Amino acid sequence: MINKVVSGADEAISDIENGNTLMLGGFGLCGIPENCITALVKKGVKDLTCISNNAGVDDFGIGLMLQQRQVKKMISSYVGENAEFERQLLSGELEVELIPQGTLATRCMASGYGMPAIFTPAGVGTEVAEGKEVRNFNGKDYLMEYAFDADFAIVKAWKGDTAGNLIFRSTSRNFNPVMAMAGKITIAEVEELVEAGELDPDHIHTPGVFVHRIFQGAGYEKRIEQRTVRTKN
Amino acid sequence: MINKVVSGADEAISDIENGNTLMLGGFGLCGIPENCITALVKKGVKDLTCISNNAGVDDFGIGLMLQQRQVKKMISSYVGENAEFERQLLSGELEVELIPQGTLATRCMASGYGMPAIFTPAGVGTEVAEGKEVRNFNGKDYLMEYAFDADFAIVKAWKGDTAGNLIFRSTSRNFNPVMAMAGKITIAEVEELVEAGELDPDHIHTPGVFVHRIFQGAGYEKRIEQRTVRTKN
Amino acid sequence: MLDKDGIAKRIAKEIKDGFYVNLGIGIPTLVANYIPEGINVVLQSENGLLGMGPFPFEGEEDADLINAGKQTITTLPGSSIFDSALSFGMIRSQKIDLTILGAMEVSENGDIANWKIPGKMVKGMGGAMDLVASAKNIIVAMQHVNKAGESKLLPKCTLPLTGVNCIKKIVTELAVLDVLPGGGFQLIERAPGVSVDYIRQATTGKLFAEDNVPEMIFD
Amino acid sequence: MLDKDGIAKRIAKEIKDGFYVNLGIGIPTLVANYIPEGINVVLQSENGLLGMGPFPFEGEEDADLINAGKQTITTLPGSSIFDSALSFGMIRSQKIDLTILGAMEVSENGDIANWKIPGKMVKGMGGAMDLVASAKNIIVAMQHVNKAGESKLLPKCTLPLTGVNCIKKIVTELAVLDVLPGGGFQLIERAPGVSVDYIRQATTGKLFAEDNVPEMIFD
Repeated sequence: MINKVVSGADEAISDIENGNTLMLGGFGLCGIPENCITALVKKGVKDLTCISNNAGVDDFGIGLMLQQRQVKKMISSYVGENAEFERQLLSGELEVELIPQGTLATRCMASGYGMPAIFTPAGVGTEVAEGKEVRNFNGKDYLMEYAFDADFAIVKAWKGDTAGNLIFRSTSRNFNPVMAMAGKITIAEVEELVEAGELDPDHIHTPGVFVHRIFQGAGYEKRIEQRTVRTKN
Repeated sequence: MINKVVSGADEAISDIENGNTLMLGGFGLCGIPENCITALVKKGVKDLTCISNNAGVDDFGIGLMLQQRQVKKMISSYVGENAEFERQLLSGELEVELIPQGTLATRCMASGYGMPAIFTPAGVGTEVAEGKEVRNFNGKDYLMEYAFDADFAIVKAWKGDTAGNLIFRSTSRNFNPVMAMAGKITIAEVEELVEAGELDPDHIHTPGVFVHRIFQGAGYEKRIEQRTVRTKN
Repeated sequence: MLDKDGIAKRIAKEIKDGFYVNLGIGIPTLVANYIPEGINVVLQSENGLLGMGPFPFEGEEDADLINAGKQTITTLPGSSIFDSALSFGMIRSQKIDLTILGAMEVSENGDIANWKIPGKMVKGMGGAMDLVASAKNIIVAMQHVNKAGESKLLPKCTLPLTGVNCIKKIVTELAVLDVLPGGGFQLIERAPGVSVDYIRQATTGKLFAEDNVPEMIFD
Repeated sequence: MLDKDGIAKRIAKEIKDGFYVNLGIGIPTLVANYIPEGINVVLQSENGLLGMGPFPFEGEEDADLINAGKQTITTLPGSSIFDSALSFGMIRSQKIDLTILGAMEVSENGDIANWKIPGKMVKGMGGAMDLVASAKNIIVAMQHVNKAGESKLLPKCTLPLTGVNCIKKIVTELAVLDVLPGGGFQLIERAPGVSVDYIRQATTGKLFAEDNVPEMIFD
């Protein structure tokens, strides 16, 4: 089996350069590649285009990269939880492209499936449709949306093996598997890295062929954005 | 949770009518819905259009339906293992539409994903492209292929629960998950049916929302088409 | 006049046994609390879950298990987890029977605006555009008028649209209204103690009302 | 002149460490037996498996575990299973480094015909059209001439095509040939004891040969 293991986040992201386009997995702060984000901040790489459903919060997730002015453009579906983001956007330092969440996910998937474009009804008749090809199938209008083209996809999984196979846990799966399929280079950080053969082939969410580099991350904070609970009575 | 359990194959297929279009999961004889095929033969429903990667062998799988002249048209990628099939085809009793295997799978997937059409390079410049829209993306030609529209999808899984969630085993997965997503009505037969809550939500291959009827099948033969072995020395 | 829970309670009556339902943020989330006994419903959360349960007990929160509002939640027996593409795949292929979401404006022909106010910081549409473009049955839960006292049921939306010709039903603190296929709002029920005239004054879009519009009944 | 195993053995030398490889039915399947020691390769089977291993020991066959030729097989440590759509997804997005398959005809410009003979029962193209349309690197394993003694390396295919402009390399019992980007077959190596003239006679398409075409070397 082909071994994809690298020493850690610094090595994994070492060839990411100024101006690259990155996909970053996660939904809110759930399932984000914490170790790689820390390494990107340390490396100080700039002018990045980041494709990620959200932009983190002020002091966590992609928010840490925004603090360092490393992001030129965000491509997201929702960016509401971040004051620094708002400041940079209003001052013109940051560009943002808002995309319907399903369109975002499906444009990632299209890339992984080698499909140059897909059709979705999301955004028909709205400003999202401006400049896009509209096509009618069976009486319903659809927008043609293109597959993403990202230099790197950076994802976080629960378990992985040395062959690059990934298993995600609960709703931290979210965008991670579709982005893992879509990077020219895909980097996966995992909470637990095991030897090839230890994962059940039937349980693997992302086959290793899509993953180029893998390492076991450390010190996961896994911060909760909205702690909602009920009380036992 | 919504309960999808029916008593068995006869009830599951009871409303399939002459002239319906059926998707049938499986690759060769691997992962085919044996119980439903038996029930379809018993019911004697005719003039079916069957979307299935293969057409079974003379005395098993879809071959049993061919014997009874129940199939009007096969939509498949490879139909080479069946002498009765050949006889009916040459005599004009049976219509066949051959489709590249990846196109077949992706047209099923497109249906499940609510995408009316997809683009694939498979078949460009060949007779498969005849009458189809060709479109160039980034210097490469693609065919536009439409999502399938099937009245029923009939799949076989290893385990399932009362909520319709499915788990497949090894390469008997094949076309089953993509077809399960694509039927107007999806029928799943499983080797083992368990209560909702017994399957790990992270291990489910087909979420129950796609499955309308489920039952535990009986007497699986699971015939091997090409028994290839090596000897210990 | 209903409070938020009243609106949620009235909407819950629209949910039928066997429905898969997607609930938006705000009032729609409250609907889960009022689903009638004996009605089996599966809640979808578009970040990748079918079978969403209530909030966890204190101390049992799991950072890996959240809903589309980023709240910690639980799963119910029979739940399943999937990625974002499959989640919107099942939305697009209309496997979700009912979508309930909030709105800033709804027009006579079923257009909805709920994501952007010109001049204000835009947070994004999230999954709302996908949901309204695909769902076969959409109910809007909202206040009848905005904070400035202006009707949110309009001849034409003034805000940037989220989707067109998609809203079928609206439940507000004043009324239940259907959007007519040919355009216009059909008054179906009045909130307890609210008159047709009152509703008419609060509705800028074309309102159709029969002679005896019943009051809502809560069990 | 090589036998089938010789062709497979020669093709195996084209496989590099870290390659994901799809092997077609027939001679390509034999290639797996000759992958050099120390070369890590993952075999894909398009019915939904990465990490295909050898045939099972007698009595250990599993009806649920087959390859694209419907043969019982095994998995190796690190293997993964997926559905048919994802399998062709990874093929289409060029994650598979090398595809090796048989052919009835190959033309000077890299067209391939391998699925249909007019007048004969057509069995279908299976996954061949997807593979040749997407793979970044395709090697054809075939006999240089057909049973009637006619060349299978042609100016233009006479049989219905499987794919166009896609074949990069051909290995036959006589030779290794590259398909030139501008058209034509470049003779790269001769099988042991086979002359350039012999190869030229067996090749109807345009053949380019340098002065000293080397013989194949097997370790």
